[in-house]
Amino acid sequence: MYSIIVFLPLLGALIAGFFGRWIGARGAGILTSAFLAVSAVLSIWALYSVGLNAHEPHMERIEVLRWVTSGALDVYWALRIDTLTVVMLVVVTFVSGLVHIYSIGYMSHDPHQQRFFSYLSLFTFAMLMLVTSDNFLQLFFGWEGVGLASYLLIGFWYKKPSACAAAIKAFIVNRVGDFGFALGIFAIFFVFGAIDFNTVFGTASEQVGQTFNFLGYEVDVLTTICLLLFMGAMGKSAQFFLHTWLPDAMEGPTPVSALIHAATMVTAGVFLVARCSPLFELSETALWVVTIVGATTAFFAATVGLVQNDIKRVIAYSTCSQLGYMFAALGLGAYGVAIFHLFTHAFFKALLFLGSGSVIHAMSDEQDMRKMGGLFPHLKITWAMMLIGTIALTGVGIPGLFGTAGFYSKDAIIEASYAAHSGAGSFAFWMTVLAALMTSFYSWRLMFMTFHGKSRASKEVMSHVHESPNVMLVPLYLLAAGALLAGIVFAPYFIGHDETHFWASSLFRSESNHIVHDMHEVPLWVKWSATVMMLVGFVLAWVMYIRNPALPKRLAEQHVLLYRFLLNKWYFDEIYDFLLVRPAKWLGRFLWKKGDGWLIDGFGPDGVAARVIDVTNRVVKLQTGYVFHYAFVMLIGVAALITYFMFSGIGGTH
Amino acid sequence: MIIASLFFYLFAAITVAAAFMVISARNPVHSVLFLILAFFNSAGLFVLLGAEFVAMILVIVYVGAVAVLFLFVVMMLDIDFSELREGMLQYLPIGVTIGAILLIELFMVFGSWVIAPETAGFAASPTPPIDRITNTEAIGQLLYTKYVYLFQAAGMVLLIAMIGAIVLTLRHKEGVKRQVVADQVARTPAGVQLKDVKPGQGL
Amino acid sequence: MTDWPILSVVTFLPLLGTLFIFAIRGEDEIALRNTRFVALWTTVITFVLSLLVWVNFDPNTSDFQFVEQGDWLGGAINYHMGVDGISMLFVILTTFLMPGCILASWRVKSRVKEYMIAFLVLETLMVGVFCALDLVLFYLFFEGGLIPMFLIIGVWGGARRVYASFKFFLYTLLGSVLMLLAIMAMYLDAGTTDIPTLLTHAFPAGWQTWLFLAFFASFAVKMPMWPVHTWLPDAHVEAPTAGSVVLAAILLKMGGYGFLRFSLPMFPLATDFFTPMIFALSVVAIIYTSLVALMQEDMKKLIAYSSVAHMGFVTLGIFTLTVQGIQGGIFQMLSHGIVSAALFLCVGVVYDRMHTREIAAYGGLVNRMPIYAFTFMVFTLANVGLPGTSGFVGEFLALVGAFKANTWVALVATGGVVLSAAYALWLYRRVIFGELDKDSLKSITDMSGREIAVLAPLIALTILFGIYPAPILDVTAASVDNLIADYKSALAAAEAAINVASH
Amino acid sequence: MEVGLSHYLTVAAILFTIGIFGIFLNRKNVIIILMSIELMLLAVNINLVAFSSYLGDLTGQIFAILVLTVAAGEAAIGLAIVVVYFRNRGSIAVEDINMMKG
Amino acid sequence: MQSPFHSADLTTASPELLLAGGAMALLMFGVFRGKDATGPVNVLSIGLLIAAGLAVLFSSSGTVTAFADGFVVDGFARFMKILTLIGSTGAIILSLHVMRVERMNRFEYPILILLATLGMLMMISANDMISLYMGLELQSLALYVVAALNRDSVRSSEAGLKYFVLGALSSGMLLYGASLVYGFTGTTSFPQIAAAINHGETGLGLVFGLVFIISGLAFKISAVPFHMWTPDVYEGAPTPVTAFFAAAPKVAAMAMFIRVVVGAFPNITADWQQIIVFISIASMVLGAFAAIGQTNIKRLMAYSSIGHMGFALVGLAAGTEDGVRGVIVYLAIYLVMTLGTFACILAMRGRNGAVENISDLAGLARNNPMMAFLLAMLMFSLAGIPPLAGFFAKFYVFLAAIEAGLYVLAVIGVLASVVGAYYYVRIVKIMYFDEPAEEFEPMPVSLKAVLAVSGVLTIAFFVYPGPLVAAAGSAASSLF
Repeated sequence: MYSIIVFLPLLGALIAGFFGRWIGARGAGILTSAFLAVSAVLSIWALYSVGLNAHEPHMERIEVLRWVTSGALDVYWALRIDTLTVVMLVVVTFVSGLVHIYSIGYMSHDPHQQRFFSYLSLFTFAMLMLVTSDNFLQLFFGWEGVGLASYLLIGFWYKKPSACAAAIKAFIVNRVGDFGFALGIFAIFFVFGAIDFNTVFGTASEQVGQTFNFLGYEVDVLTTICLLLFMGAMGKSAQFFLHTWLPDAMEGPTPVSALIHAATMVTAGVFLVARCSPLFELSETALWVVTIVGATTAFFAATVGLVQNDIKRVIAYSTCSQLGYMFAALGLGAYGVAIFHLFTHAFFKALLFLGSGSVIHAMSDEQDMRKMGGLFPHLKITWAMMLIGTIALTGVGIPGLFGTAGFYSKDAIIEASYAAHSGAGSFAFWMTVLAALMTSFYSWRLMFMTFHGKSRASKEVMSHVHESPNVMLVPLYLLAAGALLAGIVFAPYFIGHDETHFWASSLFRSESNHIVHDMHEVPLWVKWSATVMMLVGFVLAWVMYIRNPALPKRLAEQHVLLYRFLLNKWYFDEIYDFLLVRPAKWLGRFLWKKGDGWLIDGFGPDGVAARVIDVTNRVVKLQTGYVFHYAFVMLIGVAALITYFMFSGIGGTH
Repeated sequence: MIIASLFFYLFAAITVAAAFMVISARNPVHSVLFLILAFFNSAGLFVLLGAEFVAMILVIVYVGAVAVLFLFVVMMLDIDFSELREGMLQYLPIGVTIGAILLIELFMVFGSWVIAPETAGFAASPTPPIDRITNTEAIGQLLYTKYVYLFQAAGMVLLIAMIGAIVLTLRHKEGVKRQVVADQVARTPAGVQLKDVKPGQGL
Repeated sequence: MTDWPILSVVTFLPLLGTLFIFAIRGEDEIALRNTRFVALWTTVITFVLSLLVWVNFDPNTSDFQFVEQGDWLGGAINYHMGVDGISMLFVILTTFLMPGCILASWRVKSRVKEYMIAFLVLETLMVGVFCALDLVLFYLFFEGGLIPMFLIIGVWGGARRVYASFKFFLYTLLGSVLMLLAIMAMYLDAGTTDIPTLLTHAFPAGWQTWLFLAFFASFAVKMPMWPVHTWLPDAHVEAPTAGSVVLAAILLKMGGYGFLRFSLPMFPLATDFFTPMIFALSVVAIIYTSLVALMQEDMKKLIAYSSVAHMGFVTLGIFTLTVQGIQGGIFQMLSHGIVSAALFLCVGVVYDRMHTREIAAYGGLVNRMPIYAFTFMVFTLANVGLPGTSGFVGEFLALVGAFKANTWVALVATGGVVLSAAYALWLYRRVIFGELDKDSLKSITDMSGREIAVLAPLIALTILFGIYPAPILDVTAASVDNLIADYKSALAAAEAAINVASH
Repeated sequence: MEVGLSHYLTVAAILFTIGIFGIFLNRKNVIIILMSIELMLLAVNINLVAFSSYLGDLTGQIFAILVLTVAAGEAAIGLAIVVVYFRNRGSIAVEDINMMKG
Repeated sequence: MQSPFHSADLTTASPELLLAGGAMALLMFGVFRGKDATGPVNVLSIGLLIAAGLAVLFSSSGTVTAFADGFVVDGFARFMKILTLIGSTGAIILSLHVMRVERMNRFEYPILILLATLGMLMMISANDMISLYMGLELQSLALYVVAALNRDSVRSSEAGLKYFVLGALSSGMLLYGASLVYGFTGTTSFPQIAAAINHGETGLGLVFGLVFIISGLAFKISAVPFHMWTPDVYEGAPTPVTAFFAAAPKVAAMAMFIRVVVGAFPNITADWQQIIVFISIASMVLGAFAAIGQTNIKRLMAYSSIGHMGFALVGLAAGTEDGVRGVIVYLAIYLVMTLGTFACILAMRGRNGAVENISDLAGLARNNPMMAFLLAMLMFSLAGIPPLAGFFAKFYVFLAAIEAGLYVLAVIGVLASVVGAYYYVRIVKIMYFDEPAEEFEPMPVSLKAVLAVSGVLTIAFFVYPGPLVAAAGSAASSLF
């Protein structure tokens, strides 16, 4: 059954890819969506049987094929099924299935739909391989596989140079993360002699306090490994320093953004850390780093999100920020909380993306919010869906009673960070609280700029504005349902009283880790803080974009430096371009022209050849054609030999 | 012994001086004549060494044949000696230096010439006592027995010299009438026709 | 096991093909067609026969198999053929790629007969290199390959073919003559040039350094390792497509093979001594040539530089002297054999149409050539080392080995992976993606059936070995284990000797 | 002073050296070169006869005779070549003999 | 009193006698038949050379001496004589066509070759300084003449003149050296010289003698620095004569070289080894470098032969039996390659007669693929690329050098061979890569035959190299 879940999308991808010409665009869409639907249904059943309704801890391993066998290294293609896996299965297949369906409508005018569906399904397969992997290598396979699919989908509109550039950027920045991930795997094999989860996690505790030589330093084994792995997670989940690819990735079709850059792929980093909780849990340093990075990202991305004008980029930075929340939670040891946020976030963020896709679709592919406004009368359903997404994201709810999905998961993170009572925890707390304020602000700002106020679009565009077809709306409904209800339904299992039973052995917490317990015990003001922030954000947005639309501009003019700083995303792209890209290009050209051309060839083959010719010319000049010179040379030869023997003595046998 | 020594120095000095003149004379005819002088004096040295036969042969072969040949060619190649430029002597210093080095090294060796101690037992053709058999006779006895192979080889060398000289220099000029013995012998009266040639007209 | 001399047959069968081609008279179209088909069938039959070697190969032993022996030069220099786990797959790789090369050359117009003869002779020499179990015989094949390759580059090459062919020829010759001297020295020390015997012969420690260096000179040039790599881009750029394929896929592998067959087992002490140097060179090669590749404007040159970088992983893996490293090295060589061959074939596809290799002359090919775009994508990704393609397994294993040996080396080498993604994808983007706005490209046609037939098996293998590398790893396992065991014991013995001497 | 073997050898050495000098210092006339060669051979002959005499072995004299013979033949060939050359070139100046070089 | 020669001596020397008698008979024949004698004389000369070859093979066995030890026939002599005879035969065959079309077909040419060959055989069999000198002069005089054979050409006569002057100088040196050795040891016979040196001291005079002798010998094999005549003579002499020069005399001179140093001076090996190492290195390096600058193919072959002699000397420098074996193998292969190469050079005839520039070969691969192919193989072989025969030649000499511990020599040697490979490969490049130039006239059958045999031997040598190596081995062993 699990094999079907995983491989059905692959089959769909292959069929749509290779036989797309025969089954047609419509056929490809329907076929892949159907396959995904099957997978999704099976996944939900799996979640039920493994997580919700399991009587005892469930851990299953399904071997598929032998993979790399070399000496002690023995790796199989295998599926590892436990609660963490099935949660991810549900997220992936559910969102993916809906995105597939949505795309049938969204992409209906595109000439390359088969290819699109093939990529989507391929992505889903890779993501499923990632979440079901039984060892680090397969994880890495899925990891790079989703990277590939992301690359392909971002660059789907290959005629757009910006899309191609964004695709490459995404791949390469991810590679930088993977660089660390790969080193982490090497280190794991070096230390543990194996890279399958059972062995590694089973013997991890033996390595506590052990050191090994890394880059000439004696370092703590587990900390090193965790940090290296975390580097991979940072890349994939667009954390601070390695986040730059994510906003650019919005060049891809919007369903892709929903699926990959909001709901699934970018959360792979979170999954990785959660999966490796048996390792991270043993290294305080690593956890500390995770928290700091996560909290910083949450804050940083939110600041940038405040001023973006591209509708998708706003959501993208929001995603980035929310991922920071998840990492913050992971770093605090609240793995279940992080996964819960991942779970809920998948619904509302996908909803937001698909909703914005609906807007873009209606606006004839316009993404700039400054050219929108006043769409509410034309797109009422979309507006409703977006509204649900927004309240879910901002975490509308009343503490202790009920709320949207985001309310449960995000507030849990804020509470957990307070409950941690550590330096990193407080940092995370303040960062996340401030981020919550900003999240609320930019979310509402998006709503207001898009749907309310006066329309700033051209007449031409406005005349075409229309509500999306049902095939696009139905997925929105389903996601909206998830965004509203996922929190209240699943909170008990993920973070509530059934939590231990639910996660069973799939997440590991050391004896001293009581964070999930502690976070329910935080002071009331903490519980309210997020909600207050949410409200403040809403009010600010309302004032600036409904009440007094001229205010933002004035503010921006007053704080031009700050505004520029934020608008240009803290100048990360420029700095990277200056520090890495240009030097690399310069160095490449330098090594090519000077290194290879001047130094190696000049002093190597070409130089030697030139010297040989020089020598030749001299030697040839010796052959003057004059007999007396020839005789002279002979004489010199004899004289030299005789003189040699005269002075060297004779080496004969004595 | 004094006389022998004196003669040695006389012959040696003239030989060396003549040799030097051979290469330094401006006129090649003079060179040839100096060459002859050198040969004569070295023949004298040979006599001093008790090798009369070689001395005689040297005079006969060189003076009688080779030197004459040289003279002949020098004369035949009608060279305007005044046109021959003075030698380019820019290499002279280094040439002389190297030559001198060579010479000095040779002197150093000859000054203390050693002969391998075992030689005595090896002498392949010991010189017979002069009172029993003359030098010429002794050489003859060796040359035609033990060294007959070399003697014959020398003959071959001379044959090649002949062939070579002829091949290189003999020219069959077109239009030169030659005696063809076979044709003459084969001629029959039938084929002969007498023509009355009028004086001054030709054929 | 078979009782007929299968290796000799596989080795020399292509020569038989050349005789047939010699026998074809005339220059008309039919004669040319016949020539092509003779060449194709010869290579196909050779390939099929070579598969028998694989089928009958016993992977559980590290001994040489299919051994043949006969008198040759006298003394202890004999005709001795055989394969073990290390060499066998290279034989298959060679015979596998040759039909593709012939097919890829189908449209060669000038001097077809000579062309095919050159390739068939080259095949014999290449297979011979991997089968030879006598050093002199090995050298014969190793060096002999220069002749046909020189002609292939020079006669059928591009504009700067003369420079490239001479550079190739003299560079590699210079490397190998030193090896020849080393071979002689080994002969004098061991009294034989029989490889299996030499594998167990302990050369004096003082000699090993020099012998190692001499062999290194040859193999490093052949690999090619930085900084003696500069012949490769030139040779690749100028060579005709099939020539580049052979060069990249097989000739380069001779260097790595040589390290495995000779340097490691025969000179363990020197290997131990020189490993840091090789690591340094490999790492420099990976980073340096990747950076250089980034800036290339010529498609083939870019791939050539990337080959150098990939070979850096091979040397790195081999000299880690770990099971993973060596197996990774071997795997990487085989994989690179397939992938780089395919990349050059891909370049050849467009070159045949446009007669330029300049990257700037292309762009937006996907619009008219979807199949081509897909094919190129697969190999680009394999070149990048994406998991699931064969390129990944080798690289991964080599790096795993490297990490064991030296973390710095592993760190820097892994950094190369990032760069490889950069240059490969950028190439792909510039050639395939974008608008098709160049007039010259407007009428370009997608891959023909023949081209698909050449590349399809390569795609299949790239992916097959990516997800199921066992056929390769299993075959090499026994031999590699044995190699490492011998190496370790040789080192231990030497150490013991030193200890004894010092007491 | 007693005249010994070394005196003869010295004379021979001087002659030999003069012969060599004649070959490479002469720029004027090829025939002089041929004569220089004769001088060298003469030096050899003096050596041989002197050794022969001092060793009491006739072989040296036989050798000298053969050298003489060969020298005669050599002179003949040499002069023939000079004549041929002169016919072609109209000169026998040593400096002119350099059509081929490099 | 010495006993006169035995009649058995005549049998021992039967090849030489056959050649001498035959040459004189043909001379008579030619003189009486006049111009139209050339054809028959050519054919008969070839027959005579073959007969002499058979005589070499069957008239004696083991090591035999004759003429009061002045003449020796052993395995080494027989092998080298066969090689020399092959070289001479090949040279005559190569000359057939060209001499006819160049109107130089004089019957004296084959006769002079016969006499030169006679001299070579005598050199090879010489066991005494005097017989060595006589053989040498016999050969040299004939060579001087044939070099100038095209007497209407300035170049040819210049070649003859240069060859003569320098050759005479070199034989003067050789003689001077011989006289010194005679003076030191009191004998001219090689075995006795060896014996005389055996127990005693090595005087400086002896070493000087050795230097002079080796200088004279080195001239004959055109080893640096006694090589200066070679390019000019090769270029100036008529091409068939050049072919002859490059083949047989080199073999014979090398044989003589070997016999002198190994036969007469085995006890001062260390001394002559140093000299040979020096001239060997100098020859290899100069041959490699100077050839690169050439445009005339004959001149190129001259430098090539200088280089090759340097390589052959590497084997001799080892001073061991294996080294000599290496030299022998080298010479055999060199001979075959040279004949084949000159067959191609002689075939370079356009509409306006013979051409000699390397660039005239341009595009030969299109005009005459077979010739181009074989010439290319010969060039690769000369460069020493396996699996061609030239590789094995180098292999054995370097093997010996390494065995003798001459590492530096070996390394310089292989490096020189790489430099040298450049100019050989350049010829291939011109034939294969360049645009076709003027087409050559069709190759005459005689040249085709020589080229075919040479080409096949060169290419297929690796298949069955055993016999030659074994024969060379036994030849070498007869010297030690």
